[in-house]
Amino acid sequence: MALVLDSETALIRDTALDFFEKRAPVSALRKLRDDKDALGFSLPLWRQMAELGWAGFLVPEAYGGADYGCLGLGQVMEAAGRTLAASPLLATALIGASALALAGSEQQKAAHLPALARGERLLALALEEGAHHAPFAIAATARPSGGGFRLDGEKRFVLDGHVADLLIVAARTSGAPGERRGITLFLVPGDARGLTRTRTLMVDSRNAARLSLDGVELGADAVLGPVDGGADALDPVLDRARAGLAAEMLGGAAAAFERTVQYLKDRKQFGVPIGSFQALKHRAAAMFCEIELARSAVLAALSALDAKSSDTGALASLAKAKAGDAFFLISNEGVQMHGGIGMTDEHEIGFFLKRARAAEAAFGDGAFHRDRYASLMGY
Amino acid sequence: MALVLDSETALIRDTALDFFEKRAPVSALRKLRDDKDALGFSLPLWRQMAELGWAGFLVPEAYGGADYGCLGLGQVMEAAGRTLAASPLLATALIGASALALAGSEQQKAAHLPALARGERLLALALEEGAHHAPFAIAATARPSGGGFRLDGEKRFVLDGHVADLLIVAARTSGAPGERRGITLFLVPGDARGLTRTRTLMVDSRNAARLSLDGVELGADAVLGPVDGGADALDPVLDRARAGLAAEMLGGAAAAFERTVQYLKDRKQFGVPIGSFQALKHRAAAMFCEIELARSAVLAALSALDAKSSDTGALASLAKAKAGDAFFLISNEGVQMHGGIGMTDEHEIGFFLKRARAAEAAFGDGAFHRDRYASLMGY
Amino acid sequence: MAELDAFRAETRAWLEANCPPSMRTPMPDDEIVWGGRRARFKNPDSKLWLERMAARGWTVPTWPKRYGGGGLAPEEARILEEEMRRLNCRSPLQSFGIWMLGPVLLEYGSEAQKAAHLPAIARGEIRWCQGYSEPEAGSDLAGLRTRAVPQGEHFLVNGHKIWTSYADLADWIFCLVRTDPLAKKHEGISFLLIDMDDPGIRTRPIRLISGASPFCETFIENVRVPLDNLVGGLNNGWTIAKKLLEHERKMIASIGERQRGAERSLAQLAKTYCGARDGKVADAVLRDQIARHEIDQRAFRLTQRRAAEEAKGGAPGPASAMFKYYGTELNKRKFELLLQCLGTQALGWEGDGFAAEEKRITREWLRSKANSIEGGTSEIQLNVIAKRVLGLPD
Amino acid sequence: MAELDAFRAETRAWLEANCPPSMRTPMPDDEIVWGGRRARFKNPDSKLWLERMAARGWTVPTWPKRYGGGGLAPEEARILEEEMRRLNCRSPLQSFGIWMLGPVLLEYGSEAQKAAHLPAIARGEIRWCQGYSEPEAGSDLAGLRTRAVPQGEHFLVNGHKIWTSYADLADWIFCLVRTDPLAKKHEGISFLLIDMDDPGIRTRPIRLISGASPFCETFIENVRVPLDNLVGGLNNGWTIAKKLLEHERKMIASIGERQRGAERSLAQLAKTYCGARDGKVADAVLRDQIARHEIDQRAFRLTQRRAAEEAKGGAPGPASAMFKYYGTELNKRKFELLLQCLGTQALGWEGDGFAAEEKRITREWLRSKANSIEGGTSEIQLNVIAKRVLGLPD
Repeated sequence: MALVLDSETALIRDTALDFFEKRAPVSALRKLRDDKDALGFSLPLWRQMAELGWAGFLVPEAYGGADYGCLGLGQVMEAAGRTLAASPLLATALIGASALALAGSEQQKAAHLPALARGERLLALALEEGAHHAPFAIAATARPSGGGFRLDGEKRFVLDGHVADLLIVAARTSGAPGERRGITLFLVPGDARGLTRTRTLMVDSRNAARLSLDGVELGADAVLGPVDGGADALDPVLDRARAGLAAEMLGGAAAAFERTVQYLKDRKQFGVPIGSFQALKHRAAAMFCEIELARSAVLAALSALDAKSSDTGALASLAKAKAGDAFFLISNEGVQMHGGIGMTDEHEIGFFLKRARAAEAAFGDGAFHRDRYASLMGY
Repeated sequence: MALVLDSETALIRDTALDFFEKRAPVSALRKLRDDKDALGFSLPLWRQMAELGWAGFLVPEAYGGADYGCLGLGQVMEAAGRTLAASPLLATALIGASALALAGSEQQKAAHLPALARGERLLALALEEGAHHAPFAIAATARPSGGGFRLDGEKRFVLDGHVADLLIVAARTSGAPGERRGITLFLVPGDARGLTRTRTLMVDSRNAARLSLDGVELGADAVLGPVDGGADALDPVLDRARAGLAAEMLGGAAAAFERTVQYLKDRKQFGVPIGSFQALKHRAAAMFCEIELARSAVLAALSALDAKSSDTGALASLAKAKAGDAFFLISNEGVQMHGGIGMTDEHEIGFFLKRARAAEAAFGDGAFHRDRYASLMGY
Repeated sequence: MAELDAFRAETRAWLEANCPPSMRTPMPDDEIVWGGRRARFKNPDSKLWLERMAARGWTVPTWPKRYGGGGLAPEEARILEEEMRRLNCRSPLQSFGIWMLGPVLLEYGSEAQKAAHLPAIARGEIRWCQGYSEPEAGSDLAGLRTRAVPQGEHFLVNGHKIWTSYADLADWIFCLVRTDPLAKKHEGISFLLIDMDDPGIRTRPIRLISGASPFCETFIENVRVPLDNLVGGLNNGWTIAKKLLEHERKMIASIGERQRGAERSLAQLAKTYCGARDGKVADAVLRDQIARHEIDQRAFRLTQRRAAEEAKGGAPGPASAMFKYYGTELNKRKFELLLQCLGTQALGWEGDGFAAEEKRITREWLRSKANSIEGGTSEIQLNVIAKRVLGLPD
Repeated sequence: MAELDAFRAETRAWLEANCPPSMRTPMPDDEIVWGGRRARFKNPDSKLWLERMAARGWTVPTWPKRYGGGGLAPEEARILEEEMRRLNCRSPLQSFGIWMLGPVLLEYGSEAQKAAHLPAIARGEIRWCQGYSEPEAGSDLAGLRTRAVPQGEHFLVNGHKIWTSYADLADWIFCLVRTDPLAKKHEGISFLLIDMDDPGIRTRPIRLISGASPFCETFIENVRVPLDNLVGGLNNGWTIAKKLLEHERKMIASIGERQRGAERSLAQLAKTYCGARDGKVADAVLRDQIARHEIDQRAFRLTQRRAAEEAKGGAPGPASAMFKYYGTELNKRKFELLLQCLGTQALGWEGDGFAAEEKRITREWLRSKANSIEGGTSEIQLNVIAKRVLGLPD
């Protein structure tokens, strides 16, 4: 398990850092928000990212991808997190590609992965139905219909759901909500009949949508992975999502921290930089420690995913929990230490505070992952 | 509900502050410890306290007490807490007197309360059987035998149990451990046949004992309160114990805080008093807030007990939880801020750290009282 | 005692006779009466209620009658408050004039200043705002740079104030200005009253991370202010400023206390959004956190009550720093817990998909982050406690 | 690579042939070998094992052979470590001479000093202790007052050291002393080696809140120390002191890591003392706190590993302050959780009624409170991070 980047991955990181700093700074997210951009991200920018290979980082070479792995994609996501860049990295490059690559049939892979890797197909995972991440609390139904299935139900918090060309929908083919067994994944075209998509405007100015499935008819070939075994198919996909999102959150925390430390050096009150006040120094030092711990946890989780290590699940939960703690602490302390100016919409530090909360809620918050970690550790 | 002391109670407080400061400073506890004193407290001092009326503060006037109430006794206990004074205040004056006065028959009251108020009879409540406060987890049994009962079982953490003249023992006359119903209280003489008492040496240098009841035969008149209804009888007694102990803990926290603030002013490093360092200042200011909140909670609980207010239970839990939080924080910060010298047995600040933990465990720790508070508030 | 009982009976009778029924219902934010030249009354009863109360001097019950007050003793004022609460009477008038400027003028103002300004505040005719902070003078308030230069019968004032709440709706501003740039920074400050009906004054609303806000920036450019508008003497403004800050702290400390009729408790929301079992919040960890918060909040309220009982209505002292600090931190914690309960339903900004209650919580969560900054940061409050309460050295 | 493989094979074979079986079992505290003139070996195999390892220079594998070391390259030393772990070999010798003084002498000592002291350390013949802190110089270490006055061929030393671990068992002490009382405080300090076999040196053990301890006070009265015992030049002691402090921090940082075979985990103890349900800790709140702690601890260990990988075995830098700070705070938290689990069973001091494991936990809980004080307080570590890592201004 590598905790230090090899030179090739370090190069990817440097490229990504430069890319997002120049082409997608925080002001770009503000502009998308203020323009009420219909997509919620820049499609041309996504094409550029695809050209750099990032869209296909988890796509096997046979399907036109770079197959570079999670550690590499994690570096890109961390860099994106530093500028709060909105893009399909999470929903498409990480989750969508993983679901297809890990659970898809030959035919499904051939049909979608090459376009995905070219940045020409957007995906979204429609999983959640309640206010909290609960991968087995699926009430949406998929009933046999003709030779295929008929889907009914409601989905919330579907990242990129309003623009995805292809949705991966978790629905119940048997069992009751809360049961692990009986969930099946389906590939649903974005323009399927009976599917209504409503974009929700989120506090972090990112994308999410509500889906309403009202008798959506699908063929048997729409099933992704085993019937009734969708939860097993989702497990590794969700762990990738958690680790990747943790990397993004680490980037956000690190950037917010650097901005705050810089402000402590620049801002003068009582004739001295406020960073000379010991109480603030000690709090800054404590934040530094949290960043360092979160970074180790994220690197360990990403490496474990690539190594297919047996404790991938625990490490993914570790990473999401620690990155969440760090981002929460630092985004809050960041606003407090910036004082009044940090409370203004004009300043950028508040964007980090908002993103921290939204990212925390996605794919399990700290409480969810502590519970999961304890279970995986046998207590 | 009084949150400010009336002049009479303020006088009691002042008398008690002076008494404990002069006659039972922390060095007295150290001496009891180092001498391996068999009692664990000074009996002559207890007689003096009785002469001041404190032993009988919760004893009705008809039985020779002062019937002054919980707010008054709380002031004495807070003062005792400031010097970590070991005495039968909690086991006898608060718990023993309350149990007899609230649940005792005329005969039982007449037999014991006058001697108790004179400081000539020591009591102890034998309740706990496990490592955590659990008033209904009673496995000790009381089976009918002759015209009375035969008691078998084990009791732990019996405060003053090794020297008490009279023990109040909770045993099960019906039901199963964990059930509220089926517990009965018994008055057991300290020299009863079949009763073995073993003193345990505790980290806070206070008293506690283990009891072994091996076929202890009692008459029917040994029952205190209703058969099977011991839990109901104990409820108000335990709430008094919690509020009174909270007052003691508040005293300990306040004294540890004052010592620490004084040390911050006196101790010089880097050519200045360490109390001029902002990080320590902020932590001291935060501790001040916790003391103030704990004080309000304790006063509210003691007043509610005297007023027989309907939310006495919630306020007792509030007081115990807040006093526990404050004492924990301050005793730990106290040692840390005293630095190396605070770690030595020679210095007194460590005695507060030890007492804080022992008091926390008695009659429910913070987790217990948060759970209880939530239940009482309906969530 | 008998006199007070009589006062209570009389007060109750008057309120029952004079408080319009619609003024006995919970007050929506947009019906709060702030007064001022441009005051509008969404509900006509609000105007009636204001006029009736002002006529008795009960918009400012303890102020002297000659300045438009009620002339009540503290015990009488408490009885009035209790009786109003009993009937659910709305507050007839809120303003920074009542809370902040009034007490200062009563203590430091000249007879002419009192006569000129206090009755107008009591009747809600003039709305005041506060010009303290500046972009470079936040926690270091005394570092302010707005200059007031005496020129004949006037000061010429130039400067840039920030965080002036409702400056865009106010008629006058009470300001800290620098009148002696050479003196030590606390000694060259004066307290000045400025009529904002002057083309040299311009305000710009500030958008917060929570959205629109009452805060403004206020630009003062070559505004001439009569020398008579100086309160408390030249270069004596810092004494007044400190007093006012204590009043402000006390105000902000109870920021989490505003209870709206419709608001559901943390525990109720937790049951709704995270499930209940046997009548308890199903998630034991969340339940423990809620209990911890509610215990702290209750102990905090008890402490506010105890402080009031101890002070018997006296002015707030350095301990007000504790209330400002603890109260605002508690409020922030409450909203973090609310967000944890609501999960993704607390992540909406506007539009469909989120209930009004959910969106309100999201906005207030963000707004709560300013609590520990405005009116003196938590860090400043801790400094005050350490120095003035605990006596720790500089 | 092939060379390293050969080294590994050879090492493994030698260890298997030479490490006595009783030296392959977990080491009880009272069998730890510290060496010294008065060393006693409870287990005779310990002596044999020390002699065999010392003969190969493997008590100090990376030191040069001419000073009694093994002359190994870092990769070889790591292999030796791995192979010893594989066989569960005990450490043959522990000492402050190896961990602290040795590296300093190698960097700053004269040839004569190296020859005189390093081999004796390597063979465990001389046991060293560290004389840094003084009653008035704790966090402000440079405020030390122990004086060393040159008189002919000697320094005359007078002073009072505190927190000298195992001073009562040591043969020599390495000391910080003030040699120029007029210089700025960091510039008048020297690093001196003192033979404790002198009637002017007296030690007194310090009893801690946790009971007996290895710490002592050391009184130095009119002790004559040869000028040759000065290391690193006159008034140059602070440079050495800072280096040593970084080594010490690193040592203390992993204080919670010592895993004894018999120790049960937090979760196991929680299940025992608070109950289990469906294989989980029954108390969900406690379980969450344990998970929070274990997550932090694992992330901390990963960070230690990452730092080691990044530094490739280089000397510890200012980031060692983070490990000292976080590691010791974690350890304190662990014991608080343990106490919470054990309830009243963690409140015993001695005698009956409490299991040995319970009493050990109680004592270690109290002992853990010193972790964030010894070797530089948590506050000092945070200062170091703020200044030297983050570059925040003084």
